[in-house]
Amino acid sequence: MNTRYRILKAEYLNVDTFLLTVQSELISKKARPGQIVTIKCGDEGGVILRRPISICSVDREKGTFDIAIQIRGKGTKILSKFKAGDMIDIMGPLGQGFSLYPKHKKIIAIGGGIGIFPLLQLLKDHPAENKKAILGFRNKSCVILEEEFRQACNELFISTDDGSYGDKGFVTDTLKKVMDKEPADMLFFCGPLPMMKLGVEIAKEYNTPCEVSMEQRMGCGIGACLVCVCKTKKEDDWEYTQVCKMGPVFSGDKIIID
Amino acid sequence: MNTRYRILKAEYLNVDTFLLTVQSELISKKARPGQIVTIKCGDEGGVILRRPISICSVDREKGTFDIAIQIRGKGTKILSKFKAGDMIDIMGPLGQGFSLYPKHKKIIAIGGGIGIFPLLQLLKDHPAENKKAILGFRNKSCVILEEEFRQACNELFISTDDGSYGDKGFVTDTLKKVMDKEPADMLFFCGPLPMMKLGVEIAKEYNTPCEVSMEQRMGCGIGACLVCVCKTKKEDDWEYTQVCKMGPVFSGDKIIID
Amino acid sequence: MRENINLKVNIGGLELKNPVIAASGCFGFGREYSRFFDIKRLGGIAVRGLTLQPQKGNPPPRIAETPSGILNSVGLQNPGVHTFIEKEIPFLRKIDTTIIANVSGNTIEEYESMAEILSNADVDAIELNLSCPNVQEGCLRFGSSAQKVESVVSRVKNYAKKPLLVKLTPNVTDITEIAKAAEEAGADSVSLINTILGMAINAKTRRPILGSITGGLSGPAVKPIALRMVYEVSRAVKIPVIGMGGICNATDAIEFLLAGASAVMIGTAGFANPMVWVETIEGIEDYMAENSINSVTELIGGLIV
Amino acid sequence: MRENINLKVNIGGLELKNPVIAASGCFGFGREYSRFFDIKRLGGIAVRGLTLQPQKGNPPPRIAETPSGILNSVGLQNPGVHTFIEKEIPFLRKIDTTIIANVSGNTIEEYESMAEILSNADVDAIELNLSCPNVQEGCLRFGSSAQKVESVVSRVKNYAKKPLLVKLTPNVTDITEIAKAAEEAGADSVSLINTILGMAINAKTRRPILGSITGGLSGPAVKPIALRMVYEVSRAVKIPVIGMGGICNATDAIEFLLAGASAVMIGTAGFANPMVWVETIEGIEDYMAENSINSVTELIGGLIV
Ligand SMILES: Cc1cc2nc3c(=O)[nH]c(=O)nc-3n(C[C@H](O)[C@H](O)[C@H](O)COP(=O)(O)OP(=O)(O)OC[C@H]3O[C@@H](n4cnc5c(N)ncnc54)[C@H](O)[C@@H]3O)c2cc1C
Ligand SMILES: Cc1cc2nc3c(=O)[nH]c(=O)nc-3n(C[C@H](O)[C@H](O)[C@H](O)COP(=O)(O)OP(=O)(O)OC[C@H]3O[C@@H](n4cnc5c(N)ncnc54)[C@H](O)[C@@H]3O)c2cc1C
Ligand SMILES: Cc1cc2nc3c(=O)[nH]c(=O)nc-3n(C[C@H](O)[C@H](O)[C@H](O)COP(=O)(O)O)c2cc1C
Ligand SMILES: Cc1cc2nc3c(=O)[nH]c(=O)nc-3n(C[C@H](O)[C@H](O)[C@H](O)COP(=O)(O)O)c2cc1C
Ligand code: FES
Ligand code: FES
Repeated sequence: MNTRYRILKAEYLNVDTFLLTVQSELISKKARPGQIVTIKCGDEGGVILRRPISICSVDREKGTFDIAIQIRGKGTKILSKFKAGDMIDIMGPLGQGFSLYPKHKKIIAIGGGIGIFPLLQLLKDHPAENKKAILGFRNKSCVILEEEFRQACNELFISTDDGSYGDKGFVTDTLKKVMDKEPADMLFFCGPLPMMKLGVEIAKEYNTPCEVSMEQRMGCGIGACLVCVCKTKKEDDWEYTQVCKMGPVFSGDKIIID
Repeated sequence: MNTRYRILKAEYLNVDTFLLTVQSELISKKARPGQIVTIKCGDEGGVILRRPISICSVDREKGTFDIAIQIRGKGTKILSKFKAGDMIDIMGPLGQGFSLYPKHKKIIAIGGGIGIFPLLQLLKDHPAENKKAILGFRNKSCVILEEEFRQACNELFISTDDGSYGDKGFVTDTLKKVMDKEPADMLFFCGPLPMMKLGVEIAKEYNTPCEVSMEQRMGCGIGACLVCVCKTKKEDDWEYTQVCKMGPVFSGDKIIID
Repeated sequence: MRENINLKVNIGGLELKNPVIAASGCFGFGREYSRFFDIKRLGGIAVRGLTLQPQKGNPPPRIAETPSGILNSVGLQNPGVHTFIEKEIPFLRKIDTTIIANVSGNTIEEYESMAEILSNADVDAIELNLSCPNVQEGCLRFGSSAQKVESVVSRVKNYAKKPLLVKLTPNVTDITEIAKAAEEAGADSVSLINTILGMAINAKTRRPILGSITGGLSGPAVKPIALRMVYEVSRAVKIPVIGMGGICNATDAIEFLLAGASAVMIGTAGFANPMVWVETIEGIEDYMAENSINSVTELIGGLIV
Repeated sequence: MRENINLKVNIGGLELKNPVIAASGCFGFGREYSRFFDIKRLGGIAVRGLTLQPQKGNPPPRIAETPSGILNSVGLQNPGVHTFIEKEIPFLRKIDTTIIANVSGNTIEEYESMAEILSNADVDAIELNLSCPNVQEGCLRFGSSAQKVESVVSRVKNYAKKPLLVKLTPNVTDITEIAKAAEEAGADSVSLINTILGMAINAKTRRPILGSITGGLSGPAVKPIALRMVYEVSRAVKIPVIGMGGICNATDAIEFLLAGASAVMIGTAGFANPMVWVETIEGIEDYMAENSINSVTELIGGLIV
């Protein structure tokens, strides 16, 4: 099994987030929006776990895909040093992506921070007629991929926590306003847990189905080790389910965020 | 305390040995032949010990020094990836170098493998009138720095284990022949332990003083932790002495190689 | 596979085609990794830790990365031994490799039941996990005193009609005592080490990283400890020893064989490199070829001291 | 040093100007590192392990590198307690920091003698090493049973007229029992962890890397284990705990404080970075400033669970 691919482009989107374009026929062809890859950080041995990263967009013709990574800790720091031309060790595509049902005509993708990344290809691929995106960032300097999102949807709303760009406030506030004006028939959430928890509640309020993309620390990344679990409903009980294999995308009906 | 220096040049001497030219006023001015530096291999954390490496030559005017490193294991592999322009973390100069006494008029420096490196600056700096070098290598493709050594001494003998270049056989054989022809009044050895053990015996036979440069796995590199010891004589007993601080160069009279 | 190179080992009556086994808990029931490589290459598979009843496991996060290691606190999430037999054995049995059922109990009776149930099921061996640090009750407590090990093993032995491996915890003062107790009680082999109890803290949030505060350390960080324990135990008992803890490649595996292990298990390293098991088998072959060794058994305990 | 930030800690009667101490065996008697930084910045120095008589130590190699760690087998090479007093104290006393004499004995009587001798010498505290794994006889054996710890400590206590630290070995089934025994016997504080017994093998030569086959593991690899033990012990005893094991920077040190340590020791990390002690002190100050913490004592045991 080959997991080594060439990086074609490496560029910073802002001070701590960079984008890698990677050549892979296989991954670009097979990847569905919302699926992830896991990336090895180095060979020196100190950092042993792969990092889970969402597939941000794919170019199926060129056989390439993009991932956007924010530097958080040791592993992403090492990844930030990769340059165009380097080989990188990537496994994927893994997990379950978003549902792209033709019956959904009006969708809204709601993302916060690094949660915006998987939404880009979702918007590109989704067959709906009316696609809106609501993206939240900490402040103006964190706003990235705006143009790409604008092109991928019919209407783009941006908000920042401090109001330095777009609306001031949370994406969930914007969501309510947008839904009040023109209800969607499917919502997609990806971002911090409190945002997604609120999102699922709002979806319920508006009686609209939704999907959320969960985050969890991972080991194997393929479903074997059971370290990456989240709570999901199971008949009248609940169980722990692997985010890497059965997710990261879960139906709002199924997930338990507590 | 600053330990970060810039690499000015990085080049391979042969397939597994490379030379780094490093800018450091301090180290190049203070370094005495036979002294060492210790080099940090990386920041990922898997490889935590510094690697002891001999100072191979110094340019006191330009404020630079050279080290030659053979790739052996993890650490030297990491070091081999450094390029000109990179910063490298080096502590030194450390330890005791060779004795450069004006009373010694005829010297021979005998080195094998990576043991040849500290002998280059020794030959350059030693005040003797007649300086010979006997260098041993595995085979022809291992022969490196020949021109530099030739320039630093009056006469250079090279031998290879398989006879593919220079004489066939061990440097100690060559040494005996050279001593028989024209005895030296000081011998300097650096190389594999069996070679140095034999060297010390030969020096004794010829009633000639000698110094040897010892190798040992190191921790702190400055004398504090006592992990890098070798046996030395102490009155009518012996003791373990730090190679990093009291060596790596020891008098043939003092060292016990068993 | 090279000709003239014999990788077969016998672990207390259990024949393995090669000495490389997937460690329990890291390989699920084999399904997932079978997408990545031909898992019949393996000497054996120790399946995810089983309990008599299904278990939900511990709250997440269940993993933390530490220098050259990981902490996990899965807490034995599993569908229970019955569902395993019904749903997983049929898949596993299609694969030509040795199946080792890893079991944990809260009481000696539970261990006995599982041994009996599995003796009548289609598995090749039973590995008693007396050592999982991730559950409050039960197995860590059994594994940390020679006396308790002796009593669990000897009672289980009455029901186990398959080779019985006893997995030892490293969280003890003297692991050789525990190993000797297992041997005396009738264990066919011992496997070691399970994970070492550890903890990780996030200094920013001032909270433990793991949902259950502490977890079990595995991966390269523990290798020197595991190697020492395998060395000690293999000199203290006559039954075969299966070594594990931080093995990442053939060189590591060979070190364990030299220290006295008759086979090795690999877990954590598979997370970074799903090909690690196959590469290890091939690397051992290469080493044997280079050193003119015909049978891997020649390496076992071959350390020159 | 920043204003308004109080780094002082009290370790069972021993006042330290800050909680960062150089760990025993890694810092010699201070002379070497004093060339690299102003060692009076340190909260304290635990000197190289002393014995009653001079000791030659173990045969080399005495160090092996392991993933994120090292094994050492120095074997207590030291000039003996008398030479220490005569030759090293005069140098150390010129430095304005706390001096902790680390001592190991082969018999209880030796521990008693050294405690008496050092109580009359110019050191600030005595650290009983009951836990060094690198000598055949003696201290590991004392440290691995609660009963023996109790008896050594209570007898030494009769002679020790300075704060008495008891250093614990991690090579035990339950470190809290040992810590409680030390507390009951009169220890003023406990320090942990000493190194974990391990081993390294060279697969090529088929020989152990260390001259004495096994050695003690330290460095980042052991941090999760050390952190867990500090957490457990600090909840089990009332006397202060000094934490160590793999600390490489201020974040690591803060994790130990949060887990319950009142001070920390740093050893191995100094090999890679001789500025580690100073950088850790400064980093703790920065963290306190960022989090509006005035006294470092507010961090001790501050883990939110
Ligand atoms: C399904 C999924 C999709 C993701 N997609 C993206 C993406 O497209 N772009 C992006 O920048 N980030 C993404 N992340 C988050 C990313 O995985 C973490 O930021 C990253 O693992 C942090 O690694 P580190 O080495 O920088 O941090 P460290 O703190 O050094 O990591 C230590 C360990 O914790 C894990 N960890 C730390 N934070 C997280 C986290 N938030 N989620 C999961 N594991 C974590 C690491 O993987 C590693 O195992 C995603 C996470 C998940 C679970
Ligand atoms: C005084 C002295 C001077 C040296 N000068 C040079 C030189 O100029 N050029 C050069 O190429 N090499 C030199 N060496 C040898 C060099 O230090 C080792 O080859 C190097 O440390 C191997 O590191 P590694 O990571 O490649 O090997 P690994 O096997 O991965 O190293 C593991 C550990 O063992 C230690 N180690 C392994 N081999 C040796 C060895 N032969 N000596 C000491 N420690 C060792 C490493 O430092 C490390 O701590 C010198 C050694 C000493 C002691
Ligand atoms: C995520 C995870 C789950 C584990 N679950 C079990 C288990 O259920 N039963 C068991 O005996 N050991 C279990 N272990 C321990 C491993 O089988 C093995 O003993 C240990 O991880 C050391 O080997 P390694 O370093 O190769 O992973 C688990 C380890 C990990 C990392
Ligand atoms: C080379 C070396 C020598 C040591 N010598 C002693 C000693 O003499 N006495 C002692 O109590 N601990 C000794 N230790 C243990 C350390 O003091 C410390 O407990 C251990 O290394 C863990 O901390 P660290 O990871 O920061 O090094 C030694 C450790 C090393 C690495
Ligand atoms: S990471 Fe192993 S099951 Fe998800
Ligand atoms: S390496 Fe520490 S004394 Fe030499």
